[in-house]
Amino acid sequence: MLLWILPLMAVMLFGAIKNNKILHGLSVFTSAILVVSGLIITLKVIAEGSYEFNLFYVDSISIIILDIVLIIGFLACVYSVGYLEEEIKHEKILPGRLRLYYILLHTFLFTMILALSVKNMGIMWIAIEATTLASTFLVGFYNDKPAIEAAWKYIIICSVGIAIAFLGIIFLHLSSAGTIDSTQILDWTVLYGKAGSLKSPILRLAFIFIFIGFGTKAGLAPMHTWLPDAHSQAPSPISAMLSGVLLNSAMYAIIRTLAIVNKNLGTSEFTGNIMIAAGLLSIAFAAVFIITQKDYKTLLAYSSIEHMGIIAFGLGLFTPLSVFGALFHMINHSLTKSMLFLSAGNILQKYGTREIAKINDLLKTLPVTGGAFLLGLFAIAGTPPFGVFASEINVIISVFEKGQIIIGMIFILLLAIIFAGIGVTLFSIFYKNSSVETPPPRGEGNIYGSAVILLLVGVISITGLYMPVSIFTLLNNARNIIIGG
Amino acid sequence: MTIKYLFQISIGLYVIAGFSAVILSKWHKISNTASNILCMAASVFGIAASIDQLISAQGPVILWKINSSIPLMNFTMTVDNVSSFFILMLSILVFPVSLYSIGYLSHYYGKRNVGLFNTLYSVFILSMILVFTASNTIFFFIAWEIMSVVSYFLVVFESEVEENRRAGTLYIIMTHLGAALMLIGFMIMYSFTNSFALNSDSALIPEFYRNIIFLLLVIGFGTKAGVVPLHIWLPYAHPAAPSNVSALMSGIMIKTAVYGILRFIMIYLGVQNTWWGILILVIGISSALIGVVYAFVENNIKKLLAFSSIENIGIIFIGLGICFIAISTKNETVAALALLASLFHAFNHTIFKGSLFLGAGSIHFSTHTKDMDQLGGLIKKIPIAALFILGGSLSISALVPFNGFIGEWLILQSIFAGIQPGNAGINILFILTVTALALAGALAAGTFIKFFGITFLGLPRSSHASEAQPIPMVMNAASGMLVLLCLVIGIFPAPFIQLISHAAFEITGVSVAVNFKGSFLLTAFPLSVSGNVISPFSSLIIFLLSILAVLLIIRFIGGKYAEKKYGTWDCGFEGLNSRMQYTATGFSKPVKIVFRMLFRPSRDLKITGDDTYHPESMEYIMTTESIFEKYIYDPVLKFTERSSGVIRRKLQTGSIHLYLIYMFAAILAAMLYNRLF
Amino acid sequence: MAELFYVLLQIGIFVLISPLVSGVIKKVKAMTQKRKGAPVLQLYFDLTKLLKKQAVISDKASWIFKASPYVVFSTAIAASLLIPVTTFVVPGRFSGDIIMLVYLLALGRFFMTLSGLDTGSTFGGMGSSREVMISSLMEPSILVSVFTMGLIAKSTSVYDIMEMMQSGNVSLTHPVFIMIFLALLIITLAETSRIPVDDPATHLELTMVHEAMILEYSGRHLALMELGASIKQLVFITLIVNIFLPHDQLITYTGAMGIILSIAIYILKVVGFSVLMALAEVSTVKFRLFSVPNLAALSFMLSFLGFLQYFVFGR
Amino acid sequence: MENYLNLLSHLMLLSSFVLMANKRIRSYIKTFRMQSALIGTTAALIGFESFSSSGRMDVLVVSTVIIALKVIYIPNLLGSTLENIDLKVEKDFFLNIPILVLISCGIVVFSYFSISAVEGINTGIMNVQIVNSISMILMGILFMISRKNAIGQIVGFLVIENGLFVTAMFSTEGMPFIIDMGIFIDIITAVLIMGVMVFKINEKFESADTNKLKNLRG
Repeated sequence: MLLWILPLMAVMLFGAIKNNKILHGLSVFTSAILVVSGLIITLKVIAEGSYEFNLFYVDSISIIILDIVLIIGFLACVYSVGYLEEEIKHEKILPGRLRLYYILLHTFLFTMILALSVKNMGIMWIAIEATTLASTFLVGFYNDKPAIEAAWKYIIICSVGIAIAFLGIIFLHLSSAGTIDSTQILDWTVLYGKAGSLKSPILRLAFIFIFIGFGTKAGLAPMHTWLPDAHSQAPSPISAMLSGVLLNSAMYAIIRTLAIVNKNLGTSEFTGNIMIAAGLLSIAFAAVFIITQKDYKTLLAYSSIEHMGIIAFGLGLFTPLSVFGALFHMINHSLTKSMLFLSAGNILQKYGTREIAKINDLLKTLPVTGGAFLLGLFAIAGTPPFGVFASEINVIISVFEKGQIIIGMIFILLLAIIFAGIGVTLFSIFYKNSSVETPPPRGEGNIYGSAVILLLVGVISITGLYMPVSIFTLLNNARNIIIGG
Repeated sequence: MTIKYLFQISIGLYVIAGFSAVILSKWHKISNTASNILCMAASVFGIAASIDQLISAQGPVILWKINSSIPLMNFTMTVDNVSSFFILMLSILVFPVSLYSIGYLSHYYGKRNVGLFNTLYSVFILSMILVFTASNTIFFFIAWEIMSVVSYFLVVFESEVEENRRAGTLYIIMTHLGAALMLIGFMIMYSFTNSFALNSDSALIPEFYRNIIFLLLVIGFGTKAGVVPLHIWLPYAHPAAPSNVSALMSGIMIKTAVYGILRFIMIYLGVQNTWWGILILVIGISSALIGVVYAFVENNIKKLLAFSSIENIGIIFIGLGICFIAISTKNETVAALALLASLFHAFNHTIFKGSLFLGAGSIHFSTHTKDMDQLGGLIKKIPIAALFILGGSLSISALVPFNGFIGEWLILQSIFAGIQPGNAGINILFILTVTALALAGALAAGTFIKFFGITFLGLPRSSHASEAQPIPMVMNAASGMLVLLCLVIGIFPAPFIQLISHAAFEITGVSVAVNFKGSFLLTAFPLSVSGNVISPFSSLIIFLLSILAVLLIIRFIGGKYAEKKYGTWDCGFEGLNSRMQYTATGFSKPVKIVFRMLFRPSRDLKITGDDTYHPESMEYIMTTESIFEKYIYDPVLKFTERSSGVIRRKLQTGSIHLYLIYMFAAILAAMLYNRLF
Repeated sequence: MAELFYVLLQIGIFVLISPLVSGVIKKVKAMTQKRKGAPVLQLYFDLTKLLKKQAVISDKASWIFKASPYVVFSTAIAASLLIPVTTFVVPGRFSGDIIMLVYLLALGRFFMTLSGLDTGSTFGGMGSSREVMISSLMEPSILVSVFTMGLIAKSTSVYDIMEMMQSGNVSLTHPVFIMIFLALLIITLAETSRIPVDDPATHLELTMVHEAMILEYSGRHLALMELGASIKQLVFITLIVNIFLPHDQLITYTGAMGIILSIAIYILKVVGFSVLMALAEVSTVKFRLFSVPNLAALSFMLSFLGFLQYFVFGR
Repeated sequence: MENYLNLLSHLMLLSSFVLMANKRIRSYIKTFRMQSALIGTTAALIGFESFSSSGRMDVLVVSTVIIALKVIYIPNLLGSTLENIDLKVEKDFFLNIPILVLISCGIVVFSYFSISAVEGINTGIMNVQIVNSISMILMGILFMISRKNAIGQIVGFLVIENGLFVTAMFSTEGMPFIIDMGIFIDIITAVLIMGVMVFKINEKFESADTNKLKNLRG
C-alpha cells in the first residue's frame, strides 16, 4: 500500500517545496524507499506466490516488472539530480521548472506502479492511460518545436490506441457477462480462474483490440510511430524510463490478457500468429531504420522497438522456454536500454548534439560513459556474454524447438542485420576522427549519472552468465502462471 | 589425470596474466613484462598438456563443468585429441609471441594503456582455448563471439588511424554475420536432435537439412577463415592490429574455422555427398590462387602477409576438400593422408606465418613504415631480423629443407594417391588442383622474393630505411625460435607427423602414420608415402657437402680468395642512387599485367613541363582495385543504404495522419483476421 | 657403398658433361650461321679462368650476393642426384622424388633472383622480376607433366618412371608421351633461358633475363653461377632423354661393362638432344616478354591434354 | 424499449456521418454536442430501466455526468480554445466530403461483416447496436485522419470515446461505477492536456495545423 501512497505524498510535497536541493533529495529518498518496499513485497511474493489486499494485487508476473519499474525509477531519479543541474547550468531549462519536472516524474512513476499492482483490468487500463497523460509534458519538457511536436504525436496516437484497448476491455467484460457476478467484474484473478467458461468468440475480439491498443503503447509496429520521436525528444532520464519501463508495463497488460485468452482457447495459435507477425514486423522496421540512422537517441528508440518485437515474438510462441525468455528479456532489455539512454544523456550534454556524424573520440572524452556506451551497444545487439544474449538465445531456441525453421532463420538474420546497422552507424563515434571538429575537453560532467551507469553495466554483464535463484523461481512462477502449467 | 591439471594450470595462468595486467597497469613496463611472462609460462603448460593428451591414447578429458542457473547455459570444457592439437598450435605460437610482446610493446609505454592491451591479449587467447574446448554448440557460439569481439578491440587498438577503424568495423560486421549463419546451422541441428551436445546423433537430421547446415556452416566458418570471396575483411583487419596480435590472428585465429569445420562437419555431420568436398576444394583453389596473386602485387608488408594467409588457408581447404571427396568415395587411406596433410600444413602455417608477422612487426618497429617502396637495404641495419625473415620466407615458399615443403609434398602425394582410373570428373578436378598448387607455390615464392628482396636488399629508398632503429633482442629471439622450429620440422618431419596423426586418427579412424617409414633422427629412413620417398635430411647433407667440396676445389684451382669492392655498374652515369633500382611496384608489374582481370589496373602519367622529352618532372601513379569489393560488396552496400533511406523517408514521414492511417489499417486487418481465421 | 658410388657417379657425370652441352649448342648455332664459332670445350676454359680471377663485389651488396652462387650450384648438384643417368646403378635407399626436384630448383632460383636484387642495380631487379614471372607461369606445366608421368608409373620417383618406360609394356609412341615430351621441351627452353624465352647471348637490357641477374658477378662466383646454370640445363635434358628415349633395355651386358655402355649411350643422347635444341633455337626468334604466357599456356595445355588422354579418355 | 435504443444508436451513427460531412470547425463542435446529447439520453433510458428493474443508481449518475461533461463542459471548452487560437487552415480535410462519406459507409459495412458473425454478439438487437458503435469508433479515427487542424483531431478523439461509451452501454449495462468515473477523469484530463498542447502548438507553429508538424522524420 505504501507503494501507492508514497509517490502521491511526494507529489503533494513537491508542490509545496521551492528549494531545488530539497527537491532532489526528496525525490531520491522517496524512490529509494519505494525500491525497499518493493523488495519487501518481492520477498513476500517469492514466499507465498502472490500478495494482495482488496484492489492491490501482485503476483510473480507483476512483481518482476514492478521491481524493474522501481529500480529504474530510482536510478533515473539519482541520475536526474546531476542531469538537471547540468541543464540548469547551461540554461537549457529554468530552475523554476524543476518542481514541475519532479511532480510529473513521480506522477508518472505512480501511475505505472498502479497499473502494475491492481487486480482490476479496468483500473489497469485507467492507470495506463494516465501514464500517457503524465508523461506527455515530460516528453514536451524542453518546450521547443520538436519537443512539442513529439508530445502531440505521442498523446494523440497513444490515446487513440488506448481507446481501442478500452474497446477490448469492454469485450473482455462482455465475454464474461453472466458467468461473473457484478462485484468482481474485470477482476483478473477471477477471469483467469473462470477462463474456461468465458465466451471465446468475444474473447478473441477482445484480445485483438487489446493487443492493438496496448501494442500501440508498447511500440509494436505498425503502431510504433510515436516512439522514436518521443524517445529522442524527451530528457534522457525520461527516455530511459519510457523505453525501460513504460513499454514493459504496456506489454504487461498484453501478457495478462494473453494468459486468459490462451487458457480459454486452449491453443496459442490464434494469438500466436498475430504476435509473431507483429514481432517480426517490428524487428524488420527497426532493422531498416537503424541501418542508416543519423541520430543516436532515435537509433536507441528503434532498438527498443526491436526488443519489444522480440518480447512479443517470444510471447507469441508461447512455449515454456519462450515465455521464460520473453520475461527474462524484459529485465535485460530494460536494464541495458535505460543504461544506454542515460549514457546518451551524458553524451548529449557533453557534445550538445544528437547527430552521430558530429561526435568523435568518445572513449577519451568521456572515459566512463563512453566505455559503458560501447559495451552497452554490444550488449543490446545481442553479443555474448551479456544478458540480452542470454534471453534472446532462449527465444531463438524455442522457435527451433517448435520446428519453425524458416521463421527462426528470418529472426536470426534480422538480429544480425541490426547488429551490422549499429556497427556501421555508431562505432565510429568512439574513436578520434580528425575530419570531425575536435571533441570538447575530457571529463565526466554528471558524477551521479556515471555512477548509475557503471552500476548498470556491472549488472548487465553478470546477468548473461549467472542468475540468482530467487529471480529464477520468480520467472518460473510467472511463466507457469502465464502458460497455465 | 595429470593432463587435466596441466590444462587447468595453463588456463589459470592465462587468467592471472589478464588480471595482473590490469592491476599493475599503472606501471606499464612491469605489467607488460609480468603478464607476458605469465602467458609464456601458461603456454609451456599448454604445450606439455596437449602433447601429453595427443600421445596418451586416452579419450576426451573433461576440464570444467559449470552449470549456469540460466536455462540451457552449461559451460563444459572437454579436450580430445583434435582440440588438443589446436591448443598445441596455439600454445606453440603464444610462447614466442608473448616473448616478442615484452620488447615490442615498449613503444607503447607512456603512450597507450598497455595494461588494457595485455588483458585483451590474454582474454583473446583464453577465448580461443574456449572455442577449442567447448562441448556444446551454445557454449561454442558464446566463445566464438567473445573471440570476435575481443579481437575487434585489438584490431582497433591503434584507433587514431582512420583505416584501422574502418577495418575493425568491417571485420566485426562480417564475422558477426558469419556467426549468425553458424547459429542458424546449430539451431537447425538442435531442432532435429533436441540436444546441443557435440556428440549427439546427427542421423536424426534429414538429408535436405544436412545440406543446408553444411552450406550455412561453410559460409559461417569461411567468413572467419577469410576464404574467397568472403575474405575482404582479412587484408584490412590483420594489418590493422598490432603485429603480435596479427601474428595470433593470422597464425591461429583463422584456424578456428578449420577446427569448426572438422568438429561440426566431419565429426558431427559426417560427410555424405561428394559435392561437399568439391565445394570445399573449389573454395580452396580459388582462395589459394586469388590470395597469392593479390599478395604478389601488394606493397604493404603486413597486407602482403595477410593475403598470403588467405592463400595458405586456401591450401588447407584444398587438403580438406580432397579428404572430403575421398571419404565420400570410400577411400579411407587417401582421406586420412589428405587430412593429415592439411593439418600438417595448418601447423606449419601457424609457425612460419607467426614468425613472418613478428618479423614484419620488427621492421615496422625499427623503420615506422609498412610501405615497401620506402624500405630497402635493411639487411645491413638489422641483420639478425633479416636472417630470420629470410628463413621464414624460404619456409613459406615451400622450399627444401623447410617445413613448408613437407606440407606441400604431402598434399601433392595425397592427390597423387587420390587419382585413380575411373571417376573422370574427380581426376580432372584433382589435376587442376595440382596446377593451382604449382602456380600458387611459384607465385608465393615470387611474393617472398619481392618481400625480402625489396625490403632488405638494394639501397634504402627513404630516410625510414636509412635511419632504421636497432631491434630488441627478445623480439629477434622470438621470431628466431619459430624459424628454427620450421627448419627442424623440415629436416625431421617424421616425429611431428606422428604427433599430428593422432589427431587425424581420431577423425578418420584410419591411421596413416604406419605408412610413414621414418623415425626420429635417422637419416637413412626417409619420409615415404606408399613407396614415394623423400629425405630432406640427406639432400641437406649433399647440399652442405657439395658446398664444402666446391670450396675445396676452388681453393685448389683458383687459389686464395681475393675480392675487390667496387660500385655497382651504373651505365657510366655518376653514381647509382636508390631511385634507379627496381621498386616493389615495378617488380610486380609483369604479374600484374598477366592477371589484369583481377586488378583492373588504372594508371595516370603526369608530365609537367612543355617538352615531353625533357620534362621538368614526371609522376606515374598506378592504382589497382579488388574486383570483389568493386563488383560484389560495394553494390550490395549501396543498394542497402539507398533502399533503407528510401523506406525511411516513405514510412516515417512525420505526418501524424499517416501514422493514424497505419493504426486504422492495423485495426481493420486484425478484425479481418479475426473474422477469417 | 652403392649409394656412395651412385652419388659420386652422378655428380661426376653432371659436372663434367654439362659445360660440354653448352659448348655443343654454341658450336651448332655458329655453324648454322656460317661462323666458325668457339671451340666446343670453351666453357671449361672459361670456368677455370674465372676461378683463378679476382672477384669484384659491389659495395652495395650483402652476404646474400656472395652466398647465392654456392646455393645455386649445390641445389643444381642436389637436383642432379634425383635423376639417374643410368638404371644400372640403383639409387637404392637414396631418396628424393620428382616433386622434390622441382622444389630444389626453385630454391636455387630463389637465391639467384635475390642476388639480382641485392646490388641495387636496375638490371638485376628487371631480370629478377621477369624471371619470377616466367618461372611462375611455367611451374604448373612442369608439375602436371611430371605428375602425369608419375601417375602412369604409379610412383613419383624418376628411377621408377625410367624403369616403367624401359619395360616394354608401354608404347613410346602413345600420344600422352608425345604431348608431354613437347611440353617438357618447351619447359626446358624456358627454364634454361634459351630462345624464344630468353637469349643467353645478349646483354641488351630489353631482352635479357638470366644474364641480367648475374650481370654483377665476376670471378669464382660467376663461374659457379654458370656451372650451376649448365648443370640445371643438363638436368632437364637428362630428364627428357632418359624418360622418352630409354636405352638401358637394349643393353644386354651387366656389371661394369653395362654401366659404361649405358653411360656412353647416354652421353650420345645428350649431345644429340643438344644439337636438336640448338636447331630449335636458331629456327625461332625471341618472343616479346608478354607473349611468354602464351608459350606457358601452350605447354600447360599439352601436358593437361596428355593427362586427359591417359586418365580420362582411357589408354 | 429496445426499439428506442435501436433508434438512438442509429441516430448516433447518423450524427457521426453528419460530423464527417461537416466543413467548418464550429459545426464539428455543434455536431459533437448533439451526439453527446443522444448518448446522454440513451444512458438515461438505460439508467431508468435498470433503476426500475434492480434499483441500481449508478447508470443514472453516469448519464448525468455525461450530459454535464460532454454536452456542456467540453464543447464550451473547445469553443473557447477555438476563440483564442488563430486558425489559418483554408481546406481542412485531405479527402473531399463525398469520398469520406463513401468510406464511412464502407466502414459500416466492414464492421457489420466482421462483427456480426461473432456469436454472443449476434443476438438480435445488441448486434445492430454494437456494429453501429464500433463503426462510430472507426469513423472517429477516420475523422482524425481526415482533419488537419488540432481541434478537429480532438473532436475525433472524443467521438471515439463516445463510441466506446456507447459500446459499453449497450453491451453490458455500463461498467462498474468506479471504472466509469475513472474513464471520465481520464477523458477530461486528456482533453485538457490536448487543449494546452493546442495552445503550445499554436504559439510555436503560428497555427493549429497539425499537418505542419512534419519536422521529426525517420
